[in-house]
Amino acid sequence: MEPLLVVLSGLPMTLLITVASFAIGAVLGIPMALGLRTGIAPIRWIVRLIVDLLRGIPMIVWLFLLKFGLSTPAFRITALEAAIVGLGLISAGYLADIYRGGLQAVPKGQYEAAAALGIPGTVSFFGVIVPQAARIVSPSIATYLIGLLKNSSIASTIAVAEMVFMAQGYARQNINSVAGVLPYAIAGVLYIVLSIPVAMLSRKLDANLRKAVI
Amino acid sequence: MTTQEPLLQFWSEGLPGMLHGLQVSVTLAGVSMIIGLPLGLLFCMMVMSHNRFVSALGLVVVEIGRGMPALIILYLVYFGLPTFGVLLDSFPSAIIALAWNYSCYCSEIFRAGIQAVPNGQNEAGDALGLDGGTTFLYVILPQAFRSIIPALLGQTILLFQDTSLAYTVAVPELMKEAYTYGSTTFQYLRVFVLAGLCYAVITLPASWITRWLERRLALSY
Amino acid sequence: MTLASLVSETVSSTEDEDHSKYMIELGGVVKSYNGNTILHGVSLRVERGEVCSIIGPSGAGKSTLLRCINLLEQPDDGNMMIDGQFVDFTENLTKGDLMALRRKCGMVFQQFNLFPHMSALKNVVFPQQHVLGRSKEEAEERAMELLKRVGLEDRADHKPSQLSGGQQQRVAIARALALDPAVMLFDEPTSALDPEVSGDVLNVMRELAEGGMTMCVVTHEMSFARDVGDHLVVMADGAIIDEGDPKEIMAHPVNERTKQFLSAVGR
Amino acid sequence: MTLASLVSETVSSTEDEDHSKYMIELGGVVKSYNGNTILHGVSLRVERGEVCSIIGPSGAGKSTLLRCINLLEQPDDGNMMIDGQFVDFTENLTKGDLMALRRKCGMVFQQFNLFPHMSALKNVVFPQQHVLGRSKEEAEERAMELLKRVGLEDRADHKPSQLSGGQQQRVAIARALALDPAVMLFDEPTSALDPEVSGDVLNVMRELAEGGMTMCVVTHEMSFARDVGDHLVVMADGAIIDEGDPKEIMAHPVNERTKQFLSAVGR
Amino acid sequence: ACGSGSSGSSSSAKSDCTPLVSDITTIKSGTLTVGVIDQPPYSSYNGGNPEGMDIDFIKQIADANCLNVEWQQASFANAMQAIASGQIDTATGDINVTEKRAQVVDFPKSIYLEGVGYASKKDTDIKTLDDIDAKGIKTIGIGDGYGWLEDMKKVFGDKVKTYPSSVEMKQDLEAGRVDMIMEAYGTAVDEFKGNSNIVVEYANKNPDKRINSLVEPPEVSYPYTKGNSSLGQAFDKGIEKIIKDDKVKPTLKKYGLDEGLADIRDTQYVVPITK
Ligand SMILES: Nc1ncnc2c1ncn2[C@@H]1O[C@H](COP(=O)(O)OP(=O)(O)OP(=O)(O)O)[C@@H](O)[C@H]1O
Ligand SMILES: Nc1ncnc2c1ncn2[C@@H]1O[C@H](COP(=O)(O)OP(=O)(O)OP(=O)(O)O)[C@@H](O)[C@H]1O
Ligand SMILES: [Mg+2]
Ligand SMILES: [Mg+2]
Repeated sequence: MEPLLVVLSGLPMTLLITVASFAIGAVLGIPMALGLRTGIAPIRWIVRLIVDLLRGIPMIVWLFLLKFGLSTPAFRITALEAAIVGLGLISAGYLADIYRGGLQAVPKGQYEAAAALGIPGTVSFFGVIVPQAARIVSPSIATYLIGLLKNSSIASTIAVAEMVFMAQGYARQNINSVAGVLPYAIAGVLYIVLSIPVAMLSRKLDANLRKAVI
Repeated sequence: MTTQEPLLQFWSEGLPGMLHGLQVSVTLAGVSMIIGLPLGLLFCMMVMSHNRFVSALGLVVVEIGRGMPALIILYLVYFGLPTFGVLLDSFPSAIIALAWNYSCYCSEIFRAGIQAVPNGQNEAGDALGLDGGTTFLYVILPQAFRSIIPALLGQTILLFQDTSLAYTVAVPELMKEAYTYGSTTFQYLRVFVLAGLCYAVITLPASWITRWLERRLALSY
Repeated sequence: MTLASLVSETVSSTEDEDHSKYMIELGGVVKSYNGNTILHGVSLRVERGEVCSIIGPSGAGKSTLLRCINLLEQPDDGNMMIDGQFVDFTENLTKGDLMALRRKCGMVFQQFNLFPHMSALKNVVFPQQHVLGRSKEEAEERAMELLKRVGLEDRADHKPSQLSGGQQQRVAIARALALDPAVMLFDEPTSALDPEVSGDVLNVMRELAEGGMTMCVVTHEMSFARDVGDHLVVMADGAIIDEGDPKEIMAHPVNERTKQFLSAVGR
Repeated sequence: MTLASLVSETVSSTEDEDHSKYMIELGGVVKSYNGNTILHGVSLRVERGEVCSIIGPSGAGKSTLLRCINLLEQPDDGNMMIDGQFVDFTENLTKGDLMALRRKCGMVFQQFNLFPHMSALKNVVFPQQHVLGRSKEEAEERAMELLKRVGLEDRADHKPSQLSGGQQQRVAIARALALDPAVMLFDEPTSALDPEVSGDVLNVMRELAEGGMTMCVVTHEMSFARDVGDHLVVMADGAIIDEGDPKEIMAHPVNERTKQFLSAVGR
Repeated sequence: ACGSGSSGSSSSAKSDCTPLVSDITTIKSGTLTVGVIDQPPYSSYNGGNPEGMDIDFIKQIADANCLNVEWQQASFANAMQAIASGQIDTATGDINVTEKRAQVVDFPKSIYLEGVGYASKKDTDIKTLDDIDAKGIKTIGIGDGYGWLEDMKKVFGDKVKTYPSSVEMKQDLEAGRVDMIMEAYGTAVDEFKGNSNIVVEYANKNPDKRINSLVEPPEVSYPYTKGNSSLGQAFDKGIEKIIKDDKVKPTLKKYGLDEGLADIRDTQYVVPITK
């Protein structure tokens, strides 16, 4: 019972990191996705490089970089902030690519139909293309959210008191006994349990949206 | 009082150690991949098996492997197994954890790739009187590889990045070397920027190749 | 000698003629894609109230010609007079001009291209609101009127995915009509449909023609071209190779390639 | 009274007849998908050397019937005699029986279903090697002979993606023929094709019919059914509603629904 | 990161008290903000009631300068950064004076020497570096950031395994993944207090020329923000007073450490950058 309670005490922090960094990524991903699709080549290349760097450098490196590397008298960053900002930026990179794929997956005929009807560019983008792209990408976004939930565990390495950190603290006091393993197993099961509702939602969206679009 | 060294000089002092770490990271990823790929194919075949018990077993193994964070799996192997009398060193522990995690993702990639081949191909094989195995081996699998290969490459890039987690169990890989260098110099910003670049040197070209391959394979036939 | 060769190369040079008779006049339209010339200077006149059918083998450039007329593609050379408005394709169009020109044409695609996330009614209402600035009530009234005309007033609330192909295409026609175009362009409107449901779409088009709408129809439906069309255009390899009265050309094709094409499609 | 009602419900009960006359005899074939009955006890006889055209509205069960004949679907009830071999669908088939039965039928799909990663030649060679155990040389010789017959000997090295739809369908026909089937099944072989290229495929099928091949063809091509077919079957709602001589049925349809369908497809 | 604490101000908080140095600049006026690294017995945060040898010394230095003390939990990795960037005034926890660190922060006078300890299983019982080869040791655990790490790596190469925290290192010694560890002597004594299976040996007793930290043990002090000379003076004067009052040895003894660690050199020994 005790190890379960200890691990659960980290749950709010796990959820906070996941939700907050997802929110950052979801918003920041939009301009980046537009950057990835712009006709202005230099901007596209730069955004591409940024996205690739965000995705290509391990999460733990980003977190250490933010936590230990970025501190000036004017700019102080706590472990929690570093975790949220770091995971948020990385999410933005991944989500930007997901958004871009969605915009690309809207059939060309939709762009053409809107143009042929003479619907102005912004109206057709937000009224016609984006709603369809949103439906196309929502399963991928749900999958990414599940991944993000699991990745929030890496925040334990910079001492954010989320589930794995709590599990670690308890396990260290009970080395060489079952109580030294149990918290990890409990945390692992909790991650699986937590991802089930999102996965179910995603599957439902997937089935429904496939019906709605095309 | 001494002043800060120029950046490039600072980096060049730390670089040999970091490159050594990078070598360990690459080895770790490589070995995990060599173990994980066939294991993933095995899991995939279990999951897709018509035998319900085998399929359920495969599903449990894969869903646990994908459902838990890699870090947890690593801790379970490193700190957990000794409780049950299995004492593994850092490196093999990291390999077991990473390879299992990787193989579960690969299993799903294989499955998705196979299912993406239009059903008409299976039907054509059936209608021609080809037996199931022949159709799978010569008709379905070659087509499935078209979508599987880029996805596998992408997953392998993630595997390479996940080797940084082995830092927590004291495997002397790149992240560990960076941290060590950081704790002797206390210039974390410079150190982790260099570490990030070391990772990027591998992951950036790899992801470019993946994208290129994806486009090329999509165009082929 | 075909009619095509009688049409002068540019619209503007024939100043003595009465242009108001024509809804569309194309002069020497050239279109290339990365160095491949797809249209080799096509000239064509479509009278007001006329139904012009365009036929020809795959890759002839029929779709491209249609897309040039409503400027989904910008031709590389040539000019066009459409409903009294002149365009020189060698000059850059302002966005306003482009919009004004496009508004003259209603386009119906082979793949319908309805907006899948909007109901049938919304598909017809949405463009009216944003292109013509109509109020919601006004747009809905007009939409229902048109859906009734295409026989789908009871399907107004359905999403495209809940409609059959034939029904979707009829909604697409209503959507285009709602913007009160001067001319309707159809690009193989029935070739994605099963033959039994094609009939409904062709009937709607027939009624439209009888109502006096000017129409350009790329089609493989020879019976439609013959029975409804006033004017038949045969294209091959990016040029008009034959042109004239549909019944006459189909009954007694003179041009060798026209003959060949007509026998290939089996009529 | 239609012919269908004259055919007895099971093949085996009519022991006095000469079965060798028939290539296919279906008796009371029933097929359901999750509780929905798609075929309601269909009985049908196809004579050796006969071309049997199957028409009917979408969803009638035409494809399902064809797929039951070559056992891509296992019917829930009924029986079948095909080329002298009897199957009772209520019994479980051994894998060997299944293979033997399938080998009697060559199947051509609407979507061609060529193997995209193999050249045209390889598509025709590969099944011969694995189904009939032919040597590579033997299989290639036969393949080239067939590709020649469908007019594609110069396309042998092309991948399917480098061929037009009509060419792909002809390769698919060659691939099926290469296994020396007793009967060829076609499921709307031209409806994914442009009308001009349909002609080539239909010509190949016509030659095949003239050569004496037994064929079952689900089609929307009324002219093919009329001119080439010996036997017309009209299906609706999972049953045969009309059957007989194609020319007669098309010229003077008696059955109300047949009439309706024929007028809908416009002929 | 250079320059004095920007938000600092000078004052003396305790009214009837004469500071050794007046007008000391600190982050928070009249208060010394100290980062406490968990490194018993040198210092441990202990939920806001810090204890340890360094804590005792810091309290004496603050008292002598009429300063209040505010404690903050800190880790080795971010303490230096926090001082350099003026977030805290100083930090405790067996912090060695090294040339590399001196690039980022300043150090006052040293106060005691750091001892090195070997910890190993009882049946191995490492007493000197020569035992490592003699007893067939395969892996030596050393924590990141210790002064002897680089020398040990040079001598023993891949036998050396580094750890980001001493908790894992201790765990691995007990589990048997490493054969011995080289830890700050005091820490090792503290860590294995109740463990009869592990023996801890004071390494500086048998200095080995190959490892500089054994010959010239690093000196310990309290880093402060670069250029904050008033605070530096306050530290210097405070440390001088502690030494003069002969308080170092008793404190070392109180925490179970060797009294010899009080013998700092005349001029501060700064661990040089290893080339
Ligand atoms: N966006 C494009 N880029 C390059 N080539 C194109 C493009 N659009 C069309 N083409 C080429 O232009 C030629 C004419 O195409 P078009 O679609 O106008 O023919 P079509 O007569 O409509 O044929 P179909 O009956 O198959 O629709 C074709 O060879 C086609 O490959
Ligand atoms: N695998 C399946 N699962 C469930 N229902 C099916 C399946 N295959 C076919 N059906 C249903 O069976 C009915 C008959 O289908 P079938 O494809 O045989 O019709 P068809 O006559 O070939 O029509 P079409 O002309 O559109 O090809 C349809 O209502 C279809 O939805
Ligand atoms: Mg076209
Ligand atoms: Mg069908």
